[in-house]
Amino acid sequence: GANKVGTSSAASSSSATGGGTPVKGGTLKLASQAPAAAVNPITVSDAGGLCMLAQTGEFLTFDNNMTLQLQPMLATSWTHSQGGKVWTFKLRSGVKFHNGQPLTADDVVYTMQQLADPKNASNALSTFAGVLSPAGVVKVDPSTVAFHLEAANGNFPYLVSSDNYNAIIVPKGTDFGKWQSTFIGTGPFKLQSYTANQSATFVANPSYWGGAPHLSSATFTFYSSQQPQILALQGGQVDVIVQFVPQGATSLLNTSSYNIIKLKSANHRELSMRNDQAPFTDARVRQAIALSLDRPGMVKALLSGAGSVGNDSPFSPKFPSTNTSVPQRTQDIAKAKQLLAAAGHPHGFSTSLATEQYEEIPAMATVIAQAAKAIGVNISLKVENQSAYYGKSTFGNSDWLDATMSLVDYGDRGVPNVFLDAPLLSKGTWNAAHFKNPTYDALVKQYTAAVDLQTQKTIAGKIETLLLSETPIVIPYFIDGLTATTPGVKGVNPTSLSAIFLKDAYKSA
Amino acid sequence: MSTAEQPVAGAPSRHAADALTLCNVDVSYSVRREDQRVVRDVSFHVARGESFGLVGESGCGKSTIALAIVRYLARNGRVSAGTIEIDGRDVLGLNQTELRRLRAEDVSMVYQEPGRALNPSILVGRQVAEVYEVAGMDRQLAMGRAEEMLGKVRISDPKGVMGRYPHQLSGGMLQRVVIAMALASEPSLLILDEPTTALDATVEAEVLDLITGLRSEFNTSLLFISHNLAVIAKMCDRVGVLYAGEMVEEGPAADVFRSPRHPYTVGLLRSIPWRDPEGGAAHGENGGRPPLATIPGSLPAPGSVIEGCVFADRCGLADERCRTEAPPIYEIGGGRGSRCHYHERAQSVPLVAADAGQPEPAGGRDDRGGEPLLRLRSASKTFHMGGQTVRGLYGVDLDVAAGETVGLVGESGSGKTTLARVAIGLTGPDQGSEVTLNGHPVAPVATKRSATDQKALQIVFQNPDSALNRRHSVRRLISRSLSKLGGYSGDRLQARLRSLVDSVRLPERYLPMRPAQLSGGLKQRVAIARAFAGDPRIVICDEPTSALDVSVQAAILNLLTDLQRRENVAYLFISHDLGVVRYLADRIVVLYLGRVMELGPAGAVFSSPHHPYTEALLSAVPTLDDADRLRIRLEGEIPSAADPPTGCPFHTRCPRKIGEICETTEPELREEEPGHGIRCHIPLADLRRLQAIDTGPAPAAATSAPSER
Amino acid sequence: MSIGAVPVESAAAVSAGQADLRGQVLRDLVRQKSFIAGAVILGFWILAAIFGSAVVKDPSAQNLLLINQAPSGSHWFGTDSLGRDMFARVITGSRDILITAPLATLLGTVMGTILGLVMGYFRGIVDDVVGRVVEAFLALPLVVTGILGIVALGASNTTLIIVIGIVFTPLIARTVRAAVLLERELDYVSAAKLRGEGSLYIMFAEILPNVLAPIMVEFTVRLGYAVFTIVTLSFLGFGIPPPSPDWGLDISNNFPQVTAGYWWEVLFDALAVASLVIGVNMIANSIESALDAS
Amino acid sequence: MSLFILKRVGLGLITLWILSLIVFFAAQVLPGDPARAILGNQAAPSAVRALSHQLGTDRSVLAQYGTWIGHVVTGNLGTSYEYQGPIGPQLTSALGNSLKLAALAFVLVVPLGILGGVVAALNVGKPVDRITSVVGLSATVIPEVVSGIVLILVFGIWLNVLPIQASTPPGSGFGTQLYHLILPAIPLTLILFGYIQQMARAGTVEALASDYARTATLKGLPRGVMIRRHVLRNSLLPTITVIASQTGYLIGGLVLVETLFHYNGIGTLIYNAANHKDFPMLEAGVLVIGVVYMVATLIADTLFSLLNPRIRYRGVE
Ligand SMILES: Nc1ncnc2c1ncn2[C@@H]1O[C@H](COP(=O)(O)OP(=O)(O)OP(=O)(O)O)[C@@H](O)[C@H]1O
Ligand SMILES: Nc1ncnc2c1ncn2[C@@H]1O[C@H](COP(=O)(O)OP(=O)(O)OP(=O)(O)O)[C@@H](O)[C@H]1O
Ligand SMILES: [Mg+2]
Ligand SMILES: [Mg+2]
Repeated sequence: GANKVGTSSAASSSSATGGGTPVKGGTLKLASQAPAAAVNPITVSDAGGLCMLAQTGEFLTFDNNMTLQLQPMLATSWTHSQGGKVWTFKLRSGVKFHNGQPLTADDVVYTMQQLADPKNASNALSTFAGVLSPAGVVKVDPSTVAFHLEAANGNFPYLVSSDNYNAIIVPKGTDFGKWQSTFIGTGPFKLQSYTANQSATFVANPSYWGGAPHLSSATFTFYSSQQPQILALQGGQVDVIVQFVPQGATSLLNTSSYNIIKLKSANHRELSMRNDQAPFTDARVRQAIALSLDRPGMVKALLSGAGSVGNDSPFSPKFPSTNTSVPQRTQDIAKAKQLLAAAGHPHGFSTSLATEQYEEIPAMATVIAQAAKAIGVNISLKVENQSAYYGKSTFGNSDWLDATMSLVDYGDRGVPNVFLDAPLLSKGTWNAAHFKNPTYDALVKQYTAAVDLQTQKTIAGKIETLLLSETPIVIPYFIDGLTATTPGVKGVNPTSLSAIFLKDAYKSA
Repeated sequence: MSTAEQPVAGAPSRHAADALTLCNVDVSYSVRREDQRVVRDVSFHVARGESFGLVGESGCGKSTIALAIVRYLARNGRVSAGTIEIDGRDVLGLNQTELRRLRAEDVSMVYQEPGRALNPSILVGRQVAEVYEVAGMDRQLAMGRAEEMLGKVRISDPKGVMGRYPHQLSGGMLQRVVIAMALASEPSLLILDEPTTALDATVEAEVLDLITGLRSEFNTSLLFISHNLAVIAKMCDRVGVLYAGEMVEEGPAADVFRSPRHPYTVGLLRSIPWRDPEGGAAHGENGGRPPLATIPGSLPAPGSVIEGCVFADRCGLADERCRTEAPPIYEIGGGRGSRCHYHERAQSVPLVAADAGQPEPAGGRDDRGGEPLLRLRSASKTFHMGGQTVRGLYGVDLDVAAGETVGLVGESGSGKTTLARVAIGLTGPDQGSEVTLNGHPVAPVATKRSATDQKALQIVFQNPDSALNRRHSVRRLISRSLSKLGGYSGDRLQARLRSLVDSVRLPERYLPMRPAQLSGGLKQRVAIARAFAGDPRIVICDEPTSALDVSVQAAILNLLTDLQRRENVAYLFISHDLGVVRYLADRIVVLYLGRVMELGPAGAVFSSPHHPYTEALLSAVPTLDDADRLRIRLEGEIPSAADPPTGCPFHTRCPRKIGEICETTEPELREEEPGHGIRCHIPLADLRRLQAIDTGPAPAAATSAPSER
Repeated sequence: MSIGAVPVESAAAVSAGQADLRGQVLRDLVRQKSFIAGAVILGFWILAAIFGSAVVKDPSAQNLLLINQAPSGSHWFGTDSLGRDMFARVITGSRDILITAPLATLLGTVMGTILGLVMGYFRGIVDDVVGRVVEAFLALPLVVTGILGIVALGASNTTLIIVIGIVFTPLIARTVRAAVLLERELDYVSAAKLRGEGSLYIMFAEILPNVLAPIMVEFTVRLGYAVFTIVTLSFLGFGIPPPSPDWGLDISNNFPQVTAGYWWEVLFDALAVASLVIGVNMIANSIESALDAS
Repeated sequence: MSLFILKRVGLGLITLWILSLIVFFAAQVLPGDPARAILGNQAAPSAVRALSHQLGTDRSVLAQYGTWIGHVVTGNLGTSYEYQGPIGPQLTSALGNSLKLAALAFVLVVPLGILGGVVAALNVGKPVDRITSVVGLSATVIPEVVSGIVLILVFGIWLNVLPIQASTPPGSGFGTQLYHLILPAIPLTLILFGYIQQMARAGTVEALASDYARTATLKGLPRGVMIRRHVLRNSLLPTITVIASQTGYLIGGLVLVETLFHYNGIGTLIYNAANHKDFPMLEAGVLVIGVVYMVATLIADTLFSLLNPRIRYRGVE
């Protein structure tokens, strides 16, 4: 379904996606978050790094966030069998890597096996764990690859799409540690230069399978924070900010001098309450907390409006499977107080909330604390540096997972699977809420295996309802993915994950 | 002197011929927004070609007057009344340009620390030449003239000196440079503010000779400021005695010093320990020393308002009139004036020496002459400094017996302090040095010595400001020593404290005060009390009075002799002032470059035959009544201890050098008479003969002016 | 006929009387305009910290409907991105800093003094070794100390005190050492050795009282820098955790809003910081010159 | 002289070594590990383990330090854990940026500070003196955050005449870079101004009160000549030391200005390295600052003794 949720205004949407005659040549200057580490396809986990991967690398499928469609990329078509346990991808022919070598099934098998190998420090493991093991990647013929999954997965094509940003296809035998010196992929642009922490320049790949791009080159300047990117855009030093967050970007959001591409995203914050610790053992207490929040107010104040309210489940408006018929939870102080009283806390109680120093989260924490105060709950805050907060990210070694209340960030994903699993399954590795509910676990299993959208939607509705009544976690809002360009820039195709695809981009005169 | 007929009383008449005239000058400093008058109603004049001396104790306003004359008072100071004229020009009325011209042409000034008077980062030559450049000469020419001028101040290598920085020159050399600079403009008036106070006696003598010589050559009038009466007597035609900012007596120098007419002048003269250089021992061999006269009390605080005579509080003659009616300057003929109602009786002012008290019989504790209490054998100390080795002390043997006073003399840097610190264990000596106390060897470092040894040997330091912890009260300072050294505590400590402060004549009311609230003399008394807290057997006194004024010095010396008599303590008394040593010491040790040059009973050392170095030291000391004594002058600088001369260390400056041998072989310390040793190649008989003649070839630079013109 | 039976000089300072030196310093101090000005500023912030919350609105009260409001009659200094009253936040924002800054300075001063005394008094190998370490700490950038301390100990006022104490220690040690090097050459130290005093006594009872003046000056000067440092660390995200109103933290949080034109969200905090450091600094200078004068 | 320098260099090396130890052991208390920093906070434990092994961060701390110091003595700063590449280029570029900023600040502040100090000294006690001193001292204690923000507001936003970010696009010319560095340099200038001004003032006051200044005046030299030739020469010597000792501070303290004005300097580099527990990078950054600090002090001392005849021949500090 191509239901288009994407853009903030018709004007920006049309100008961004095209219309008008493309101008040939020219250099597009983009501001991007600096890659936080080496650009190694296997280990990249940050916005800057994944944006780099997407410049020269391509995926089997492309999750077009502008249109919310899953499109073919290196795979031209895909089919499933055994109820979603086996997925078979047909590869595009005539695709050449930047070193001239043609793309074959061997390359895909090599890439995917490396990504799925637990022996490697692969970031894709967070997606592939329990889904795909190296042995499951099988070459069918030189242009066909089959994936034998460990469990049925209806969303698998998304897992090898641009959503799984590590999954760019590289030539067989590539040493991932050294990839950063060549950036060899199959994409419309080739590496000209990459200087860590400074800049990267890519030039058009004339022998691109989809035809050469309009631009002759694209230069990314790296920034360590958002503010200078905004200044650079305002100062005319760059044409595009690949991605920015609303916090601190009021000056961009409040003017019409720039095109702002707003993409619905699953990027959200989760407030977990220890379901196994008093007073949050009682669902009414958890509901009371959730009811105390003024969600539209939060979206306005914390996100400058660039987001949508959440309904305490990870089903973001972005996902096609989201069941929008489930009623939205709204602020209700009276009801919250009533619930508290019923749960034996007529005068409220005191507790503490641990969270991280990241984007708007500290401010969000104070908003939550302030809201809780209105229902008599006194929350003391502990705001920590990220590495201190996450600790070892395992139970007993992490404030995030161990605190009575914790507030954490979840980046965007192509499908809700990870959000449904890790933080909420009884055995979930990030189950900061310590939520254990067999019904929920079963529903998630069904959802994951469902291959058709309608089934997915039905099950999603059940999950959403269950989460609303249990309220193990609170998800007050989803944050839009934001990209800013000067008015002359057309055809850029950003993703809510902070990648940007420039194949169709050009600068009009 | 031709100036004798100048009127002095009241406002001096203006004489066109006068180089300087001060008329009823008041100077005040504003301190914490209050005006403190530190110079009051001072009038005097300096005639052309005349040398006028200004003498007085520390703080009496000498420098203030000098600076007022050149209009260089501190920011908070101002001439609040009176007029000052140089060459008939009113200094106070000049505008900036005129003032600059006056300074450039008519008046120059030399002050105490030559090292600080020169810019440390500019070559000496440039600084001298600058004087000529100010006069409009071009640089080339100025440099030439500067070199010439340096020659005139008898710098042997003017060219070399021109190319040096001040820190590369010795104090004596620097003062010559400063004098050269001062005289380069051929000023009509030269102000010298304690020009030799910072110099060694030997160097001082030379510089004074030089000034005398140049003065006649340049026909400059001198205003010579000093606290040293003898120096003034030697240098000046007329003298003014300042007390608390007032000129109390004025007149021809010889007359004033011979028959002073103000009780203050009388008191000052009486407190000088040694006035007769050749007059043999000032005291009997075994008898007590006659106590020195002192002036009781101390200077009024600066700025205090005094109704009557400023000196009344301290004057033995003062009566009601003195306390209520300020005396005018009484003209007393012979060009003299005195600000004393009773100037005729001035010399009858009673002698105050109560410190000495009634001479107590020495008692049975007198065990002089026995086994030496303190014994140093081949004591050496080598300092290592920035890759250089400095021989501070070299093979010194020294004994101090119970109850005796051993005087240690020598020029600056000769190792006196080092010797003291080695003996007491503050400086660890070189390997092979031996320190024996009471017959047993002691550890080289004080902190490792036994409590008894620590008690037995104590020290009075030169500078009480440094020696007394300024944050501790007098009570704490003394009682801590009493408990640590004397082992006292509780009531016994309190009792002993009272008797101790009483014995150093320190009134108990000072006990709660901090050192900063005490005068120099009182501070030194506290230091002495502290040294005596543990009933020491030997007390080392390292120049204990050199920072004090003569009148205070006298009181301290009296106290020390008194204590010695009562406690039978031995002193190792260090001083560069031969007068003081002469007054106190039974035996004398003369140090030069860390070596003992001569050693023996005081009488023997002070009279010939003695070492040529001792001879030079003695003759360098100016005294009040030796105007025509022939002097031995030392040539050149004291060699650096880091690079001592070969052979006899003294040969580079020795006026009696006999030849090769002096340069190659270091002489032994020959014991020529029992207990009297001399380190010299010249046989004793020859020395005796040479020094008896006393008119021998005037060695080195004589007192006459240099011939060059 | 002897007058002046006790021939002793009277106390030198007659006009100053027996007046205590400390009294003089104090009098000099209050006579200085800059001291008065500094004291007024500091006093204001102390009062604001203690009583401010009783006078102004609740500094933590949010109003998500009234965010980023420019200064107006109801919100003199405007509101921040959560609709909190900036005036209330500025007035009460000195609370933590006024506790942490003096304590941190005190910690640094005590440690620095001990270290400086030991280095200066023993010299030689002790001085060399400790001196190298001190030098190394001096070369250590503030960020590093800050991040190491705060990340290791967790963000809290105690951590801030410890971190700043550590940063100040070598600086103060250096000053104290220099003063001690001068003092130890004075003869009263020799005199103490000669009566068998131990090193501890000499350092703390003899030398320490004499180097108190520079230590005191150093303390007041450092106090200003403690404020400086706390604000800096807060800005870098190592400061006091929210939600307590704190100037540095507010500046840090609201700084990104500046380009959007919400200047009031940082300007007043910045000016408050400036006034406090200047006030403390004026006091420090007055103390220094009063001590110099005596 | 050369012995003196040699000795100082030796001592400096020891200090640097101690510095490296401090950083190393202090860094051990940092939570998290490099692998997690690379893979993200929510990375799979197995991936973290694998990467740790690959990076060598799973070895004992002493082994890590050993490897690192082994490299350093051979002149190799090592490999960044985070960027898995050589540290050299990043360090050089960051240091270069910082030095540019510091240099501009110095160029602005040194003449201003000296002028301010000398003018104040020549008017001791007068309003000019009091005002410059109060201004200077206040400027010194105002945190860069505060002055920076005010500058940004006034010049960057209200007047909109100066850029408020220091970074320029790659390949910008000297003029552009300079233009962008003006605003960031001012807070640094303000902070240093007080130091230098006070030092120059104190030195000049002292020199003016000196006996040699009196000698010069009494020679009849015009005041201007006296001040130029006799006073300034001596009074500005101690100022040189202050200036140099502040270089160390400048380089180390830049992080704030860098953050405020978004500049990729050494401060930011260290900050990031510490945040990512990139120990070789952190060490390199800190050491490079240590080296700058020490070189600056050494230059100052050497200059001081070269200009000061009194100690030129002694060679002790
Ligand atoms: N700048 C000043 N401010 C206040 N008082 C001063 C100042 N200079 C000198 N005095 C005081 O004026 C008095 C006279 O000082 P002056 O230096 O003239 O004495 P002096 O006779 O030269 O002493 P000395 O022999 O110690 O050099 C002293 O009491 C001194 O303390
Ligand atoms: N701590 C030291 N380090 C290096 N050299 C020293 C030290 N103390 C003394 N000296 C040198 O030792 C020599 C003797 O010095 P000492 O202080 O004993 O002389 P002094 O006779 O007491 O002189 P003064 O009359 O000036 O007090 C001098 O050359 C001096 O420079
Ligand atoms: Mg004087
Ligand atoms: Mg001495």
